[in-house]
Amino acid sequence: MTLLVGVDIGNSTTEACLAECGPDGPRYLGGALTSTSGVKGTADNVPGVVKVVQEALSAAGRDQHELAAVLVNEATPVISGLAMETITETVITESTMIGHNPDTPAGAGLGTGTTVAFAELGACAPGERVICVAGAGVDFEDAAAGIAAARDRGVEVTGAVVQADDANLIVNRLPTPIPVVDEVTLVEKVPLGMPAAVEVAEPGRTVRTLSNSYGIATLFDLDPDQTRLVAPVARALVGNRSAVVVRTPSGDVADRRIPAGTLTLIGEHARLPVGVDAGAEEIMATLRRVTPLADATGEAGTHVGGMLATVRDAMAETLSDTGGEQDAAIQDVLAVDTFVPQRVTGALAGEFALENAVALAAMVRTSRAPMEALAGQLRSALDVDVHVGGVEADMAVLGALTTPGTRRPLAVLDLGGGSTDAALATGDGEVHSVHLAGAGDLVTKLIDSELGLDNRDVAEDIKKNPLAKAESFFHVRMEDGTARFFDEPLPAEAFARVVVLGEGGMRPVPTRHPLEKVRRVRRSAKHKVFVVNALRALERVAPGGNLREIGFVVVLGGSALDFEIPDMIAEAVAAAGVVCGTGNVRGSEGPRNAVATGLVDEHAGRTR
Amino acid sequence: MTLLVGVDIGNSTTEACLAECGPDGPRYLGGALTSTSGVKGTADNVPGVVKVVQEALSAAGRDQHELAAVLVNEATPVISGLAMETITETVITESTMIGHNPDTPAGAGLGTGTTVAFAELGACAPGERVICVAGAGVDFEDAAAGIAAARDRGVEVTGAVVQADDANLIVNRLPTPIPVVDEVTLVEKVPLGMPAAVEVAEPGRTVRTLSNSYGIATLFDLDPDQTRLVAPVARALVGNRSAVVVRTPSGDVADRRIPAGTLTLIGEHARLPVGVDAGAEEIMATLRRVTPLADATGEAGTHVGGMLATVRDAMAETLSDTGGEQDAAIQDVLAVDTFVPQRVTGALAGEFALENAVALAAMVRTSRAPMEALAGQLRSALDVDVHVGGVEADMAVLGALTTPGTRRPLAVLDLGGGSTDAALATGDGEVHSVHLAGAGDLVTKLIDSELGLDNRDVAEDIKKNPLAKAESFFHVRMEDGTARFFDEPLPAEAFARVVVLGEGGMRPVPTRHPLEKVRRVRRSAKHKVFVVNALRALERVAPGGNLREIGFVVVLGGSALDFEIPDMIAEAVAAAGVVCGTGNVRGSEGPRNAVATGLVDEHAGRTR
Amino acid sequence: MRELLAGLEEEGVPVRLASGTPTGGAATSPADSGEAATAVELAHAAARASPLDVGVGIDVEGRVCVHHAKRPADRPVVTTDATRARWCGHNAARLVVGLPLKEPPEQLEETWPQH
Amino acid sequence: MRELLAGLEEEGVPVRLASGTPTGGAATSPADSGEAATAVELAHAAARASPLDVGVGIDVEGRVCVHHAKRPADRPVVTTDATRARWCGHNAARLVVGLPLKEPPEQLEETWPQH
Ligand SMILES: Nc1ncnc2c1ncn2[C@@H]1O[C@H](COP(=O)(O)OP(=O)(O)O)[C@@H](O)[C@H]1O
Ligand SMILES: Nc1ncnc2c1ncn2[C@@H]1O[C@H](COP(=O)(O)OP(=O)(O)O)[C@@H](O)[C@H]1O
Ligand SMILES: [Mg+2]
Ligand SMILES: [Mg+2]
Repeated sequence: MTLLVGVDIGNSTTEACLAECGPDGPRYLGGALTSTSGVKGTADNVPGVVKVVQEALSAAGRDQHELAAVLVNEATPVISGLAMETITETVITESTMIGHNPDTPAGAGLGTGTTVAFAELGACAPGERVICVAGAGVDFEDAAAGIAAARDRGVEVTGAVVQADDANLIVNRLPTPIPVVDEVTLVEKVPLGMPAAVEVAEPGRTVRTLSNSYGIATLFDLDPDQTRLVAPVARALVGNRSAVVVRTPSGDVADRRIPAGTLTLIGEHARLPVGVDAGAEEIMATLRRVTPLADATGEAGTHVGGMLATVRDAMAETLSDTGGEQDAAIQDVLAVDTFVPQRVTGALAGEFALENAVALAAMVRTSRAPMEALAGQLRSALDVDVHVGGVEADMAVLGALTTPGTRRPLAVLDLGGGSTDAALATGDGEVHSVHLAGAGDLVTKLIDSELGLDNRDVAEDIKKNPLAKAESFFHVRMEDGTARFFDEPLPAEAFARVVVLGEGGMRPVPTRHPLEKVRRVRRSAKHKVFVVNALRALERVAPGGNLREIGFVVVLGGSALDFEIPDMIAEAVAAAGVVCGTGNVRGSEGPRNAVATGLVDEHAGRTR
Repeated sequence: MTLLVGVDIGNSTTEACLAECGPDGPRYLGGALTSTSGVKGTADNVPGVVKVVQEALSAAGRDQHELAAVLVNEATPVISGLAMETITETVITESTMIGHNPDTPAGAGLGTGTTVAFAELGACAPGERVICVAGAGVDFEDAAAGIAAARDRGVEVTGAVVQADDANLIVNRLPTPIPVVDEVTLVEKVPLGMPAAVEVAEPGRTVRTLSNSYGIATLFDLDPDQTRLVAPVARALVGNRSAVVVRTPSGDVADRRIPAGTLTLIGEHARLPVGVDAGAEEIMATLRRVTPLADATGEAGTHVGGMLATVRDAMAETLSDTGGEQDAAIQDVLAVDTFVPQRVTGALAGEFALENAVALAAMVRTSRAPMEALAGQLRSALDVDVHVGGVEADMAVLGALTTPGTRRPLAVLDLGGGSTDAALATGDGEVHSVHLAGAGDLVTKLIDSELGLDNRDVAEDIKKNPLAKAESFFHVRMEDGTARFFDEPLPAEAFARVVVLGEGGMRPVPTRHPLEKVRRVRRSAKHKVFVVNALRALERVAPGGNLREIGFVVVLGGSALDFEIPDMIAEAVAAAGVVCGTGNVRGSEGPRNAVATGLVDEHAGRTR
Repeated sequence: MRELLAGLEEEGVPVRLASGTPTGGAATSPADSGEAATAVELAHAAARASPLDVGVGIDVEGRVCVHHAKRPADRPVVTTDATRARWCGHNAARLVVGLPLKEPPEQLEETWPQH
Repeated sequence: MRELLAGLEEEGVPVRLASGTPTGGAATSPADSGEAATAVELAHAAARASPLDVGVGIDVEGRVCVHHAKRPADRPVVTTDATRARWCGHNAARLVVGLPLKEPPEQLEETWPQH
C-alpha cells in the first residue's frame, strides 16, 4: 500500500487528490484545493503545491512522511489577456438635444417654441410661443409664478427646461400643466432664442415625437436634407421618458465609429487583417478562415494591440526565466460583442449612451513546460519523490471517466478562468485536445463593463449568485420571485436596490439598472463566452467536426460550478443527441479534481 | 371649389379624408375612421364607407349634399389566415419524474432512498434509506410525527413527497429538516418500493443534481447506457426549484417530435416540400428559394394544411359572389418559431412544458377587385359620384409624401392587421409594391399562445400597452420602474399581479409569469413578425435588394401606432443609413390616412 | 384556527406574537375577543394592530375574514366560512409576502369587472 | 420645512394630512410639538403614526431625521441638519414609493460594510 498525492496546477487553482494504492487499484482518501501561486508551470507554484498537499494529508489524518510520492501534471504555462475596444461614440455638438431619464419629469405632453431665459419671460410679447429655460437659483415658486404670469399675459409658454430637481413642484403650481424636464445639469449651455421642443411621456411610456425623425421634421418644418441630418438625434432619443431638442443652425449629433485598429490573424497559410470595429462575428469568421492560428498581432496604440503585446512579453519573460527558448505566439483569440455605458461628450444632463465595443481574449500556451526546476524545488520542500508526467488532457479524461454513467468516446470541457480546454478520448484511447482563449474571467469582465460597475469583486459576485431586490427593510425578493425575510433591518443603502446574495452575505449592486437588466447582462455574458467556446471547442475535437460522434460530454473546471453555465451548454448541445452534464469526479468531487484524480489513476494503472 | 372625400378600405379599418379642392390644390378639412364591414373589396364594405363619410362630413360641419364625389381606392380582397402547429411533446411514462415549482417546497437539500407509503413507515427496518410518500388525508402533524418516529428508530427518511400543500408545516415539525416536495396532485401514482431521489434548492436557486445526467447516474449507480436513457429527464428538470426522480424499471421520458406535416411551396420554377417541424428558419429559407411564390399547399389533416385550404376557399367564395373568376392562390407565407405551454402527459403534479411550435400566416390577394358592385351600391347609398381608382400602393406613397421631411426615393411600410405591405417610389415616379403575410393579428396571436392566455382581448391589450405590477392595494409599478398611485384600493384579485394599463383602465393579466417574462414575450412577438417582415418587404422593393438605395422609409398603418414597433424597425434599418420613422400624413394624421389622402391628392392633381 | 395558522406557516411568513396570539405575521382576533363584532370588524382591527398590516378575524358564527390595514374597513380582501380557514391563512400570508392570492378568485371580495 | 415638503412633493407622493400638517404621505413632526424630543424620536413617532410608515422629525437644534415605522427606534434611515431638508424630503418620499434613496450614501445612517 503506497500513499500518493496527485496535484493539478491550474491557471487559477491548484488541486490535490490523495489516494492509497494497492493491488486492487487506488482507494481515494480525499482532496484539497487552493489558489495557484505564480504563473502555472513555473517554480513559483511551489508554495501552492506544498499547501494543498499538506491540507489533503491533514484532512485525511495522514502524516507527510507516510507519503510515497507526489504526482504533478505537465503544467504548461498559459498566459491570457483581456482587452476591450470601444468602437462607437456619441457626440453632441452645439447642444442639439437633451434626452435623459430624470426621476421626476412632469406634465406629460409636447411643447414647442423659442427658448427664452426665465428672467426674460417678462419681455415676451403676447402670442409668442416659448420654452422657458430656468437656470440655477430660480426657486420653484418663483418659476411657477413667472410662467403663470406670462401665460396670463397671453405668452404661450408651452414647456420648460430647468436645472434643479423641481419639475413636479413647478407643474403642480401652474393652472394648466406643461411638460417640464428637470435635472439638466448644464442648463446654462442651452442656446437661447432658438426653436425648441420639450416632450414628456406618460409614466411607463417613452417619447414618441422627438424619437421620430418625421416628428422632429414636422415640429421644425424641416426639408428632407435637414431631416436626414436630424435622424441620429431621433435615434438617440428612442427609449427616453423625456427629451428636449433645440434646433441650432449648426447643431449636429454624430453617432460615429471610432477607428479601433486592425487585428492581424496569422495562420499557417494565410495572414488576414480584420478591423476590430467590424465586430466579433467578422473577427471570428476571419479566425476560422486562417485556422489553425499561428500568431496574431494588433495595431500598435490600440488596446487590443497593447494587450497582445503584453501577453506575448509576459510569456517571453516567463520562459526566459527558466532558460527555455520557444516563441511566445498567440494561440487563440476570442472576440465578443459588448457595450459600455459611456458619458456622452457634449451632453447637458449627464447623459450616458451605450457604446458598442469588442472584447478580446487572447492566449499563449507553450508546448513544453520548464517543469524540472519546479519538480526539483518541490522535492526539497516536501522531502518526497516527485514525478512529473501525464499530459494534462489525458489526465483530465482519465479523471472525467471516474464520473458515474460515462464511457468513451467522451469529451471533456474544462471551463477555467482564462481558458476553455477540451479533450476528446475516442473509443481506441486516443486523446485530441484544444485550448481556447476566453473563460470565467472574461465573463466577469463583461459583467463589470456592461453594467459600468468598475468593480471586479462585485462583478464576480454577480456572476456566481442569483440576484434579489430589497423590497423593504425586512425582506428581499429573489430573482425567481420567492421572498426572503430578515429579522435585522437591512441598511438604508440597500433599500429598493438590486442586491446579490453571495457567500459573504448580501451585497448591494451599485447600479440604477433594474434586476432584470442585471440578470440579462449576466446570462448573456455567460452565453457569449461559454456557449460559443464550448461549441468551438467540441467542433474542433469531434471527429470530422461532427458533435454527434461524441457520446458523452463531461463539463469540468471552476466555471462548471456555476449555477447556470452547465445548463446553457447542455441546452446548446442537446440537439446533437449528446449526453452532457457536469462531471462528478470519483462520484463525489463534482466538476473539480479531474486532473489530480487522473494522475493517481494513471500511476496506479502503471504500477499494477 | 369642390368638396371631395377619399376613402381607403383596409382589411380592418376604413379611413376617410375630406378636402376642398380649388385651383391651389386641396385644402384638407379632416378625416374619420371606422372598422371595415365585410371582406375588403366587396359590396359588404358599403355600410362602413357610408359611416366614415358621414362622420368626416359632420366633424367638419359640412353637409352630405355639398359633396361632389367620393374617391375609393381599388381595394383588392385580401384573405389571411393564421395557424399554429406544435412540433414537440413531452410525455412522461411510468412516472419517472416530477419536476415542478410548487410555491412552498421545504428543507433545501437532496434525499435518496426507496419510496415507502407513509402508512408503511412503521414497517421499515432501522438503517433503511427511504423516501416517504404521503397521500391525501395525511395530516401534517401526523406526517411529521410519523417521520420523526421512524428517524428515531434509525430509519433514514431522507426526503418526502406529499399531496397536500404541507411541506413547510411538516419540515418545521421535524428535529432536522429533510427536503419535502408538496402539491403533487397525483401522489397515489408514485410507484412504491422503487429507488428515488428528492431535491429542493435554496430559495432563488434551481436543482443541481437531478438536472444533471451524471448527477442522476451517481445517485442511481447507472451505467452509460442507462445514463443516456435518463438524459431527457435531467434536461426536463433544468430550471425547477424542486424535483423528484423515481427510478422505475421501464421508466422513460420522451421529448419527442410530433410529425407536423409538410408544407409545399410552389414557385414559378420549382416546387419544394418542407417539413413544418423543420422550424421557421428552414421554411423561410425554402420560401426564398422558390420566390416568387405562386401557391402553397399544406398536408391534409394538419393545422397548416387546414388553414391554407380555408384561406383559399374563403377567397374562392368571395370571388364567386361577385362573378369574378380568378384563382385563389396563396401569395405569401410567414413562418415564425414560437412555443406553447402545454400540460405534460403523464405528469403527476400538473407540470407544464414549453413545447416548440411553428406559427404560420398566409395570404391570398387578388390582382383585380370586383369593385363595380361596391361602387354602384355606394353611389345609390350616398347619392353622389363615386370614382374607383388609384392603385393602393401609388396612393399610399402619395399620402406618405405629405409627411414633412420626406421625398423620393421613398418606401412606405404599411403595417396592418393581416398583412405587411410595402411600396417603393423611385425618383422617376415608378412604384413597386409587395404584400406579405403576417402583421398585427399574428403578434396578438403569438402573445396569446405563448403566455397561454386563451384570450385574444387580453393579448391585444398586452400588445398595445405597457405593463405594471400591483405592488400594494394602492400603487402599481410600471415596467420602467415608475410608481403610480390610486386613491381607491385595487381589487384583491389584482394584488401582486401583472396588470396592463389599457384604454379601458387597468386589467389583470391572468398568468403566473413575472412581468419581465410577459414583456419579453410581447417584444419578441413584435420582433419576430414586424422586424422580419419589414426587412423582407424592403429587400423585395429596394433596387437590387439593397436597402441603401432607399432614401426614406415611412411607416404607416394601425400597427405603426404601436409604442415600440416603429422603434424596432428604425433600429433594424439604421445600419443601412436610411431615414426611417413613423409617418405623419398631412403633418397631422400620424401614420393613418395615407391612402385616403393620396386619393384626394391625386384627384386634385389630375383636375388642376 | 389550527388550519388558519397552518396556512400562514406553510407560506413561511415569519411568526410574530400579537395580542398574545401566535400568528404568522398577521394578527388574528379570535372570536371570543369581541362578542358582537363581525369577522370583518375583527379582521380590520387586527390588521390595523398588526405591524405587517394584515389581519384575520373569526366571528361567533364561524365566518372568517382576511383584511388589510389600508383598505377601507367595509371592504375586506376575503370573507368566507371556517371550512376555508386554511385558504384564508395562505392568502393572509400572501398579502404579507407580496404574492398573488391563491386559487380562483370566486371567493375574493372584489374582483375585476369582466371585460 | 418648506424644503422638506418640496422634496416630498417633487417625488409625487400623494399628499395626505396627518396630525394637522400637510405632508407628502409621510407624517412630519415639527420641532415645536415636543420640547425635549430629539429628531430621531420625533421621526419614529411620526412614522408609527403615518399610514405609510414613514416619518420625518425636526428638533429644536435643527436636526432632521427620516425614519421608518418598522425599523428599531434608535436606528433611523437618515439623520442630518436642516440644510439638507430637501434631500430628506426626497428620501422620505422614496421610502414610500419604493425607490432607492437619492445621492451618495455618506449621509445614510447605515451603509454596507465595504467588501
Ligand atoms: N461557484 C462558482 N460559480 C461560478 N464560477 C466559479 C465558481 N467558482 C469558481 N468559479 C470561476 O472559475 C474560474 C476559475 O476556474 P478554475 O478551474 O479554478 O481555473 P483554472 O482551470 O484556470 O485553474 C474563475 O473564473 C471563477 O470565477
Ligand atoms: N395603438 C395601437 N398600438 C398597436 N397596435 C395597434 C394600435 N391600434 C391598432 N393597432 C393594430 O393595427 C392592426 C390593424 O391595422 P390597420 O392599419 O387598421 O389594418 P388594415 O390596414 O388591415 O386595415 C391591428 O392588428 C391592431 O391591433
Ligand atoms: Mg482547471
Ligand atoms: Mg391599412
